[in-house]
Amino acid sequence: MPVITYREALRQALREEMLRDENVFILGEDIAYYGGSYGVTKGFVEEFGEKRIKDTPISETAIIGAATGAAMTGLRPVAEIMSFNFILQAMDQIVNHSAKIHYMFGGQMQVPMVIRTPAGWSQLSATHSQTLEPLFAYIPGLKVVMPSTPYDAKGLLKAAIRDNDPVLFIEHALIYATKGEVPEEEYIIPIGKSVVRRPGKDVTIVSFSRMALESVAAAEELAKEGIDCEIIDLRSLRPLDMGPVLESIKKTNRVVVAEEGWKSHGIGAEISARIMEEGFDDLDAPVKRVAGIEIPDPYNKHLEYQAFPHKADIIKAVREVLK
Amino acid sequence: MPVITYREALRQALREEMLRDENVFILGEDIAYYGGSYGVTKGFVEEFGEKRIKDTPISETAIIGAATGAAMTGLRPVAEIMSFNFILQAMDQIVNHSAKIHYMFGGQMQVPMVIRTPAGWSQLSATHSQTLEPLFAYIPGLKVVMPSTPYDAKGLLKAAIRDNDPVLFIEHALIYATKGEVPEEEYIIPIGKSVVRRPGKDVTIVSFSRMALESVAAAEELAKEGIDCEIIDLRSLRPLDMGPVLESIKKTNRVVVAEEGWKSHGIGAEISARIMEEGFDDLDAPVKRVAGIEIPDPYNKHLEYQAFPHKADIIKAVREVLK
Amino acid sequence: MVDKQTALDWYRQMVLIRHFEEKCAEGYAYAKIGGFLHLYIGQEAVAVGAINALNEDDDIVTHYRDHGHAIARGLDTNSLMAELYGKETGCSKGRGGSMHLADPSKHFWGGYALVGAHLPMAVGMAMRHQYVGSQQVSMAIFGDGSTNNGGFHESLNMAAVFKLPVIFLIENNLYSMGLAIHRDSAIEDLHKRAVGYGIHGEAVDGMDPLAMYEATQRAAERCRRGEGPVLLEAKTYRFRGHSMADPEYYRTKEEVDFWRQRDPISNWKQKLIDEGIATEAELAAIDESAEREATESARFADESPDPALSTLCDHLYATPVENGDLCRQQQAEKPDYVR
Amino acid sequence: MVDKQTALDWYRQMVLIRHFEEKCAEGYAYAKIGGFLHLYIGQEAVAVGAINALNEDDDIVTHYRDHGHAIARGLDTNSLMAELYGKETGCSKGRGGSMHLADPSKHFWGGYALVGAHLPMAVGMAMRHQYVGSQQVSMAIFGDGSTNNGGFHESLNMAAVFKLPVIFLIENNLYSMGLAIHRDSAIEDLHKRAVGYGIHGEAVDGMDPLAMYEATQRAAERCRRGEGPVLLEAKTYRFRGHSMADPEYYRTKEEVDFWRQRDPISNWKQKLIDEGIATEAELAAIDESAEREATESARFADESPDPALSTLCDHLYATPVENGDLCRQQQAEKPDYVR
Ligand SMILES: Cc1ncc(C[n+]2csc(CCOP(=O)(O)OP(=O)(O)O)c2C)c(N)n1
Ligand SMILES: Cc1ncc(C[n+]2csc(CCOP(=O)(O)OP(=O)(O)O)c2C)c(N)n1
Ligand SMILES: [Mg+2]
Ligand SMILES: [Mg+2]
Repeated sequence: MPVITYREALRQALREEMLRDENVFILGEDIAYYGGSYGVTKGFVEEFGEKRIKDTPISETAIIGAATGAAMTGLRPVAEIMSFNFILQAMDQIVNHSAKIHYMFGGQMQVPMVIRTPAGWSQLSATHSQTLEPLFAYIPGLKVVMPSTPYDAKGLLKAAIRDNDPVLFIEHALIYATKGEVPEEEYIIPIGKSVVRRPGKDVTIVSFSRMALESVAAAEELAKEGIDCEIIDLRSLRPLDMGPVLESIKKTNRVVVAEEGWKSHGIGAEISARIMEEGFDDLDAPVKRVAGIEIPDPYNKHLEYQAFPHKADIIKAVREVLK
Repeated sequence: MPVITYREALRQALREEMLRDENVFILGEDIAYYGGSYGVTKGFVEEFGEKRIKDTPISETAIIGAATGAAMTGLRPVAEIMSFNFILQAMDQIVNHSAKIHYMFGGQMQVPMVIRTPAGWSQLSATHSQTLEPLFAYIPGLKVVMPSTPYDAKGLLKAAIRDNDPVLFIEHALIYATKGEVPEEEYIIPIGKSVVRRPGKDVTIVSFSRMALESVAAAEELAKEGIDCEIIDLRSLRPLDMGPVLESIKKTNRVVVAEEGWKSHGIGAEISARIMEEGFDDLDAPVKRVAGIEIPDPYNKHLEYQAFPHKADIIKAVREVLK
Repeated sequence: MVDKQTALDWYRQMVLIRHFEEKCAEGYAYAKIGGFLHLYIGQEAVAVGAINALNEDDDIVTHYRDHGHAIARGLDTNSLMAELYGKETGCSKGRGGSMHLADPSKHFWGGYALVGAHLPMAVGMAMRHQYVGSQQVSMAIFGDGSTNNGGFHESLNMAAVFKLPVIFLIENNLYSMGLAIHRDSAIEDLHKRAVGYGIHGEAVDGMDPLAMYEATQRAAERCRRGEGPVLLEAKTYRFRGHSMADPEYYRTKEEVDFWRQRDPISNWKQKLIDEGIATEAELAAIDESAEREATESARFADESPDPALSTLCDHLYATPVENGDLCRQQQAEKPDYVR
Repeated sequence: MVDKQTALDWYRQMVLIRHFEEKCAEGYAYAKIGGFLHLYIGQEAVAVGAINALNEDDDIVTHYRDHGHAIARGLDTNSLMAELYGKETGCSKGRGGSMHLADPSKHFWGGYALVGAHLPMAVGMAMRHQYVGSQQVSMAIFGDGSTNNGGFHESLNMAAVFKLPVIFLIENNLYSMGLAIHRDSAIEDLHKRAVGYGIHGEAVDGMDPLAMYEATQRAAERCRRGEGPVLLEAKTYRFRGHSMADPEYYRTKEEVDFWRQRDPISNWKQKLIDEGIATEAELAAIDESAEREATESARFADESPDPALSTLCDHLYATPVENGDLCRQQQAEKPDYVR
């Protein structure tokens, strides 16, 4: 099977969907001739033209609102928000509009749109380094996915584009260059399905996005000491598929949840609360959360590195839940 | 002690602080001659003049941004956002600016501002009925309070106005007319302190805002069957004071968390996760969450009533955790 | 002047809106209608003139003060009143209420309740028209106060950059809730904001359906010719409060009376009579029939069933989700109680 | 023309900015500076002319392309370079980096990285000036692309409604990242957007410090007279890419060369010589000393200490919290590791 980068997997998904369905188009800031600030749409304007690859003004509200309107009337827009952090300027559009329209009008209209955006950090300072997925995972009417591998990125992006609801598709700047196997044949990964990333029997690690990769690295290191981790990659945050997590706990009885965002009110809180409700009797130890330290991201690289969680934090947490 | 409404308690707090400190001023939509859409600032413009009671255009971004700038340069603005739901248009200002400035510039500047806003619902439809506090409780740098009684409303609003950080002060439209004792002497309630609203020994109910009142009503009914509930009112959501909750559980060993917002990724998730981490051994049953059904709020009053949680939901949950 | 049939039809639409609104006020007083209710009384000529100038397949998105627009677009008054009553027979199945009337089959994409926030949708719809090479235009309708919101600016700029066929129609009724226009808008002739986007802007007498009709037609033609968006400003007035809760402390009776002299309905009526287009009797018959229709819509709404509680979770997702759609599960856990 | 001392001081400031920026590029190449780095080269006359026209206690808020503004406002280059290096001796203690330079004691309230988002802060600062009855003005500096963001519109309208003393200064460098102005702004003469707010708008030659100085002085006077905000548009050009990551595919070498002919520094130098205000030697000495200062700032930054890890949680809240400040607790739980 070909091995390609996460970025390339996204490019393939976008390109194949654009070739398949002429109603799919992309809009966003500097996505055409600049190729997108992380290069995901490089070369697209040359292939598809300005009609389907639309550079927009720096107007996040209008970008999302226009995508909503275009989606309602029959197109399938893929809006790129240049950095996850900028999405806050379009929050009202997403939460009060894209996510509400189908229900609020009694099912009369559909809003088949995708919002692609990169999370991530690396000395970008406090306002350019946030992992804001909990703000969206809270919102009924929205679907939220956050893949960690090239395979998932491609399959889920295709699913998102074909989905008839608004889907927030969160990428991660620090993993665009990571590689993985992606088949040449077409495939789709359904939204709302967690996956067992690595089977194991001693402890369950629940994670997603970059932290799922850190979890795999942690598991490899722990394996050397004879600790066998099962890793569940959530992939979708809304809807949230707890099935594989609850299955896993039956076997391991111990859980670490690893995410990059701030701990309080993060995704880990929901996972822990669900395990509390649905897997309490399976637990031999309390669920432990690995997450970011609760401060605005500092620019200095040493402070920043400490503020975010890494493989080592997962390893420490696993050892602790096994105590 | 005088018995006054929640609305009147807010009015007293605002008025007293304006009389105490000439740097305190209020800005917002239709807060002057209209008196605010829930009448909280009625008569203020007549007393304090247009300089200190500023009607603004419908520009939520500019309202919060201007408050931030005024706060940085020495004033103490109290910005009113007419409905909690409209705050989404100012999300970037709050999250990326008000909440970040103190840390991001290494402590050089302070942002002593308050954002007052009413949550609530009653046939206002999907975009005017949300309880969005989890979106803000997630944000380091921000303080978030959500009082349930006139006494707390007054004491916390005064604390918020005197605080040197941005404080989101969330009121609730459905409890403006509720009454309670408020002393004539000045008092302040520190931000970040939960309170035991009702002592009890059988089960702990953790709640805040309107649901804390529903919890009290539920407890009274349950008392008739001999079930003795201890109610913890969180009052502040960030910082979150888990002390009284963890204390209470040592005694009751059973917990219900009641909130009005959607269940997944709600405040209850964090409470449950914290209890998991810090009170696991005290639990005789899993923590149970009472929360809103995860849909956009429907206009029809019967559907809406079912979508939100009430006293009866708390009673049912208490009975279940006691099983 | 338009032909007789058109002139009478506009009259019919205007009086139908007026009667409908009065029925709404009644329904609100009897607590049949809940939440926020914003009446269109006084502004009828704007909707009727502007919307009749569009083709049936031109798209409309509007604000919460949307009854008049829905009626002018030809939505069935029964389904509208039923929506306000929160009934399953309502156009939005009782989920949306007064502020969220819609019928996509009539290219009426809904009323929205966040100020300024629906303008970008009209831009997106026009993007679609341009994309598929159609001659349709889209129209966003909103108030004067909304022009001070960031969404207004981003939408006009984006539409102008792409030369999209959008008509931005301001209903300048001189107030944004309790704020007189000079207290929240830096300029009062709002169509002049067009300069900032290099597009055509124009003020229109919003109390005259014919003026509205003609201006809108010209605007639509510009759009269809590919000349980009147009900003129309209808100068109008609302005779009632902002919403039912409004005590109207902020304006004088004299001011209201002044504008009532300019009532679009009585003036149009007078014009039709003066110009010999219709007789008093003809118009009275139309008026009566409109009143009957409004009354009937209230009866229909009242007798219609509420949505079944079992439908609470319907319409959440268009593409159903296999796992994790918690709504039904959560509903199943609700205690039994009567409200 | 200004007096000799002023003329030379402007020259000094412009060359200091230029040398500082070149040192930044070097620091970035050696990975001493991380994250985004946006150089001001080419635009020096805007900052120097505009900021020198203000009083010391007039407030400034600016965007992420903020080095030039900080230097023109007189912030110490050591503390600036140290900030870019992420050091404890940086003006923002290494927490902010290149995009977040600040020194409130100099009324320099910081660089901000969300497009359009700092404009409302300038409005709030002017609100404060009006509130306390001071003669201070506030100035917001931002790019052409930012004028298409909703925050721009809301800020100008609000400032105009309250007649606040704000100078909105557009640095129109013709590009917003890779987008040429006509591709994202509906009009190219952005000062004309003033019409929409009934305020004064004016274009200025942003390659000439004197023109900038005079226009800004006039604007400040208007503000101080209580006539409300002013929109200034400096026509300028950035000689380097948007940020260090920019391959600049979107513009031609010819275009860049054309603008380099208009280099604000060499033109100012020529003017001073031509008008007999300064000699080549005098200017060379200034240039050299500025270069030394820039070099010294890099040395200072390099030798300065990183913030101690133990300070990670400092500056989170200005009013400390008793319970629930989880930062220190979370930090204590971190594993020991070297990066
Ligand atoms: C973003 C947002 N802010 C505030 C409101 C509350 N609000 C509803 S209508 C209104 C006044 C709008 O005035 P205008 O646009 O002139 O329309 P009109 O009601 O006069 O038709 C306000 C402030 C809102 N719905 N949305
Ligand atoms: C809200 C928001 N959207 C997008 C960006 C990404 N971004 C940073 S700078 C920039 C271009 C800004 O251009 P302009 O305002 O002309 O300033 P210049 O960089 O030319 O000085 C963009 C799109 C951002 N920082 N904030
Ligand atoms: Mg109005
Ligand atoms: Mg620019």
